Amino acid sequence: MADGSIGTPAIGASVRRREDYRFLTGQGTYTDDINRPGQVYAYILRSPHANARIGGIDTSAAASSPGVVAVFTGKDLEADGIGGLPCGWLINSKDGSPMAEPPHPVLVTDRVRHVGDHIAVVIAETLGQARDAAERIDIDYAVEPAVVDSVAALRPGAPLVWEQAPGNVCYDWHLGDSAAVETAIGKAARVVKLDLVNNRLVPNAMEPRAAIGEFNRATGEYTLYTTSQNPHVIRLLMGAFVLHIPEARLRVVAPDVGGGFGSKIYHYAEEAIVTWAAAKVRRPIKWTADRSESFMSDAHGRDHVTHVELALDADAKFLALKVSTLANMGAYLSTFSTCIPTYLYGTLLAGTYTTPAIYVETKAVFTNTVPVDAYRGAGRPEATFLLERIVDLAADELGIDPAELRRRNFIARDAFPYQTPVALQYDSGDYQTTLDMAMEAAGYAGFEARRREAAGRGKLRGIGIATYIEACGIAPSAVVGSLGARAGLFESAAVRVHPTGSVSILTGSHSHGQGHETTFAQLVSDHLGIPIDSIEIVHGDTAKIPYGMGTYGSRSLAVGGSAIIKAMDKVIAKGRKIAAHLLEAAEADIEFKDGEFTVAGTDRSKSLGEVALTAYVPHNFPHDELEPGLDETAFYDPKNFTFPSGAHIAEIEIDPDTGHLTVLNFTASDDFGRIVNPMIVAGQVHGGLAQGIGQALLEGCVYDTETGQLLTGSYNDYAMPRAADFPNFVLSTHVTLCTHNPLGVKGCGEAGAIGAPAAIANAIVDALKHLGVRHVEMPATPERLWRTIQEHQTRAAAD
Amino acid sequence: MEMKGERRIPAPRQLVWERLNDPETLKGCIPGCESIEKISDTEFTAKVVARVGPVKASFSGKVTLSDLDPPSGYTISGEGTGGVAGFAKGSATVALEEDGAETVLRYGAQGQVGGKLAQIGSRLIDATARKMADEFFTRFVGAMSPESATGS
Amino acid sequence: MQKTVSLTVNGKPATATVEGRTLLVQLLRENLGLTGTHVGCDTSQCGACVVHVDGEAIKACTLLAVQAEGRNVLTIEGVADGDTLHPMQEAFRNNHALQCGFCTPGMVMSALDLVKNNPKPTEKEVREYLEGNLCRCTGYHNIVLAIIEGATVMRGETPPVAPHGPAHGVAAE
Amino acid sequence: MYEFDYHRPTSLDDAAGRLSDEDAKLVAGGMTLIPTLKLRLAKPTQLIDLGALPGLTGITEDGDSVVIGGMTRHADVNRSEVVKRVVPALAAMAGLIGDPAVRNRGTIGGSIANNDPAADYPAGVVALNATVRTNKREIAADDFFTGLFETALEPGEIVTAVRFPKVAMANYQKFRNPASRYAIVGVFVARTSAGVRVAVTGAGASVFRVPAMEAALTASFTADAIKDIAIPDDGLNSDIHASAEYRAHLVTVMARRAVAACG
Repeated sequence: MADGSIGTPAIGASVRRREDYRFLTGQGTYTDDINRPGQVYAYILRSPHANARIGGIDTSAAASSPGVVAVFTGKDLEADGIGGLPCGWLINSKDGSPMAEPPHPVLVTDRVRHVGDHIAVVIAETLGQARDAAERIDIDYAVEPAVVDSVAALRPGAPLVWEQAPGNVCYDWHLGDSAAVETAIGKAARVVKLDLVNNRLVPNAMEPRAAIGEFNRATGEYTLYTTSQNPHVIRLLMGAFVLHIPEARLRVVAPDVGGGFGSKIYHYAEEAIVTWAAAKVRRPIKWTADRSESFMSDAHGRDHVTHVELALDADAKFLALKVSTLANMGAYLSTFSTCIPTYLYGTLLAGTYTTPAIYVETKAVFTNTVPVDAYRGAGRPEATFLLERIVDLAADELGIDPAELRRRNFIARDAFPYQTPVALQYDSGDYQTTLDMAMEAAGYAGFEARRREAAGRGKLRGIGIATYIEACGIAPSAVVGSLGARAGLFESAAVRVHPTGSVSILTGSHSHGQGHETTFAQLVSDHLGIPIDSIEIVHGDTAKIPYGMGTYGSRSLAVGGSAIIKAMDKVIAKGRKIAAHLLEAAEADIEFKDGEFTVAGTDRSKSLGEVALTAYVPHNFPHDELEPGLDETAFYDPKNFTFPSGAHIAEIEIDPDTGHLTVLNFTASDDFGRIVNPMIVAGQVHGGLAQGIGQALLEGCVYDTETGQLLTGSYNDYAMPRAADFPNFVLSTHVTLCTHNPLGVKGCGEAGAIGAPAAIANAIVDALKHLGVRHVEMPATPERLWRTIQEHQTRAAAD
Repeated sequence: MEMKGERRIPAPRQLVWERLNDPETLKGCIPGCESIEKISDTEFTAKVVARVGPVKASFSGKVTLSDLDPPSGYTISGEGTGGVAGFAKGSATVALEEDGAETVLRYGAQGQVGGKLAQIGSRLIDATARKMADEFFTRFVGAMSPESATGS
Repeated sequence: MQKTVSLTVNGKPATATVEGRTLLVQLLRENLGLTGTHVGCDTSQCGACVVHVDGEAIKACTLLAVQAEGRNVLTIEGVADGDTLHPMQEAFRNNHALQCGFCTPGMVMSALDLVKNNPKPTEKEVREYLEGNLCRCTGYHNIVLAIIEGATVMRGETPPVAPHGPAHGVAAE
Repeated sequence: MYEFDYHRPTSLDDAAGRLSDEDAKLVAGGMTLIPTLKLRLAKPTQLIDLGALPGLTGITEDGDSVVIGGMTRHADVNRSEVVKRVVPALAAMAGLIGDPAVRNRGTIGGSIANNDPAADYPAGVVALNATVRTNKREIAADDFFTGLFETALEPGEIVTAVRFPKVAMANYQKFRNPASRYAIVGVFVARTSAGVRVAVTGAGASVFRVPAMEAALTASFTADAIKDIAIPDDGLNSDIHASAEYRAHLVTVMARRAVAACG
């Protein structure tokens, strides 16, 4: 191709994506695009009630409906000894007792616990027939009162979601030094307090979830095609814990996946249903969610209610932070749900600041709602939101510029490694510089003039800063294991050098929009000195990849990329041996650079291709010392998390007549460590910002508090961000290298969603603070803003 | 949601009360009611077809009369399931007050829906419930007009 | 009730036997195997299924297959000229206007519809025109840039260098 | 979707005749009906597609008015040079309905026959004092919209056209539902030879006029003339996006802005 790919600077270049051609021409292969011979269709019958006892399920009419192949209920699964869906993280309460861990059946038998709970599956020749038949299933429900919010669930007499969880409490966890925090608060010059809510969100990847189960009687092998961010994890969880199928007989394929944002990490009931049932009916079974099903069956995100207190001394230095949070778990414990409001949240509460004493307690609560789990940022947006809100509120109360208050409390750039009081050790960072960059780009100094100009037009203008830190590169197994993770979180890679020197990379990191086929190829091109065109990136298939933990928590490059580097180093090491043999030199004298193995100080060299060919055509190989082949596998387990950080600044304008808000400008200055493909990094930031701003202004999952009905169950009511809701984003990056991975990378996938909500919320309060407004909950809808303005104007008039 | 309303009926309270307990009258007043069967003096099964714009859902369920205080009022409740559309329930507390030869009917009604109707159509729940309650009592007043009161 | 529908898809005649309730998007995906047109919602809002019928953008999930009888349908599979991407597709690639790719076919089809009606759209006009197309990955920023660049090339003008610098491209697969 | 019989009649009489089956449904643009069918919230026996009926599309100037065929799409009204000249506010309003792909299918007849409480067209039809033509008669705008999703249309009656008189000044202001894009409140203000009309959609069960504002604007056609006229929130729509109180407030704000935009 004319624009040429050979010789381009591989790392740090905005290489256009290799995957785009297929997506742009309609040739991507998403799960629902796959059709297997003899395929039948599954429809899942779901509960319309939030809490009801099931007296009986009569499937006879459905079973005899036209086209129906089979109808299964929870009893059929029970009869086969099928277990429930596992939770991946054990949390212990303050008193040392383990969390309440109620069962999570694939199909319920005696009770439904949220609208959308799975009751039965109908399998038919066509989807239409399966739906028709499902309407003929007769269920005897005894409807009982439901509880949907965490505060109400803790009230005495609240409906009990699980007998195993008295008071609806899953766990009551804490972290930090309570005594030190209380002492600091006692002697503080000022203590700033705030109650806030982190709104429940529905992830809404544009591709609804889908799954195809297949069973081959001849080989005894199962195959599951699924919309997953981590096919190996699904194979492990579903094979070992649910269906009891040995890994060797279970292949899980996650082909092109249309976005995940966390929601496609978990093992879902539908995957188990189609895999198990495929063996029952001896036909491949396809299930594809409607969007309305996605709303009531994909794990939701956030849903925290928090009280926070920040203690400051007379110089406005932070002395202590105290946080108390209720985290809504929903009706069941999803795969990662329990660690999100604890270890991915409490540990982040130092933020970018030197706060010496921190105490956080989190009570996880069961309710009659869809399970809540990781959604883009997963715990870190919640931590950042409360921290950056309380810092802004403190600045307002103390009459200090919010940027100045942050500057006074930042961890200095020469203070690394920095041990926080909440378990983490930050390896590197430079918070003041990213803030300075953002302030410069946002025209922070000139803001007051713009505020006055807007006021002249009757508009309320505000500017808001949020700085953030996140823990990415999930996760160092040793660290998370000591914290209760039931699995390690390394990554694997295999580098297969083919006989003529082209390379296949088999990676356990799954790409569902992140552009691994391009970024990973850049790494390989750079490291092995070969053209990108001769590099193939293979992912998403347990039959091909050695192992994988998948893509989430901004871990692909930091962990998956590092595994590739490690495997390439093994290839190079072996290549040096082969080259030494070919060049009749000592191995120690062989250098590898730009794709050539060279005898040091000479012009004698062999290319990677020549070495590879020898490896595969080993006519005169010293077999005692060297095996044929050039194919190496490595597993990389990080020593620590990585700590991306940055500063985001939002400038907004509110129309006081309607409460309508316009985002005028959004600036993000981020430190992601080394950047491999700036174009892809910018894209990740854009997407994260849109989701963060969406949370702040538009998105909120609403349940009817009386009936437990999901009221935002479609795009009619769940406000998805649209193009016209945003300005062009202004981005910049500053690099401090990660000190413990070979690439120096930190991760960029979640940053936008972490910084943006607080930046927007701070801008809103800045626009309204002259009215006495201290806080506005998210989403800051027009009516909420209008009401806030009305109430404060009325109050001000009365004073 | 809660709705309140008031109607003046040109008929004596005793007659109004009797009609409020008469299945045939109720059938004529419940919007979309196709059939009503008496199980006891206070319980009926009913089939109701609800049409709201393009939506048409057939509900089967029961109507219950409770808190009977003849001839001053009662609570009328209905709940039904509409298959794939979900379910609906509603109730109205009705109070009758004599005013000369006429009767003043006051009601406080509430309604709930669940399932797909709630998930997809939450913006319309309120207006629809209001319309149904309004229609019920308007039809009831119509059924009590002098000609129909004596003629049925 | 089965009906036979005859239409033109991407310039070629096509015939399929469908039920009255079959949607155009189902005919395209299931009968014709054209899986580039996606279904992202069931309330006709996300725009992943946008195709052109007789030259105009419509949502293929909200048109019955039988209503497409005799019509001329263009899907994402018919946009490129053989192996050569259409300038709008090329602009999407050059500007990194797609990540997971799921909304992309609908975005491209809507973009082409916009340019047909408004050959020189402003940023604001592009953002407003995308009212019926949801993307969860890109934050729309690069999609907007891509559509402006695509429109520029389609007008026969030279676009400014993309913000990501000159294309360090790779050969089309 | 449930299965149904699909018909595409080529004469109005044939189409109307099929409506003797009370479970038959007309489909114009289908932008409301087809999503409803997909969700299985209706089960018509027959779908009668109006798409092949002759004479139902098109925009013609007729003396001092413009006549828009019932099957004319929002996109065509939005782009029509005739509408832009005779009733420019109507062309602008059509450009605010749904999204571009919806405007390429949705029709004026379908929209007003459906009478969604938050649809845009009913406000335009009422404020502009239009006349609805059917296969049987002409119906004045004020008589056409009768309640929540209800109109004066009788069984077997099909909207064939809507006639809009030329208007001196008019403007439509829409406050969108951020999710669905329907009007939370939409106010269409028109100053016609027959007087000032203010029609509100989105706020109530069906489009309604605001006589107090009309009177004030007749006396003085300025935004200030109505700034203190508040409409009662009793009976207005209330949902998770906007309370009745907020909607009532928005009616005044949008009306004021519409008047101001009339210039």
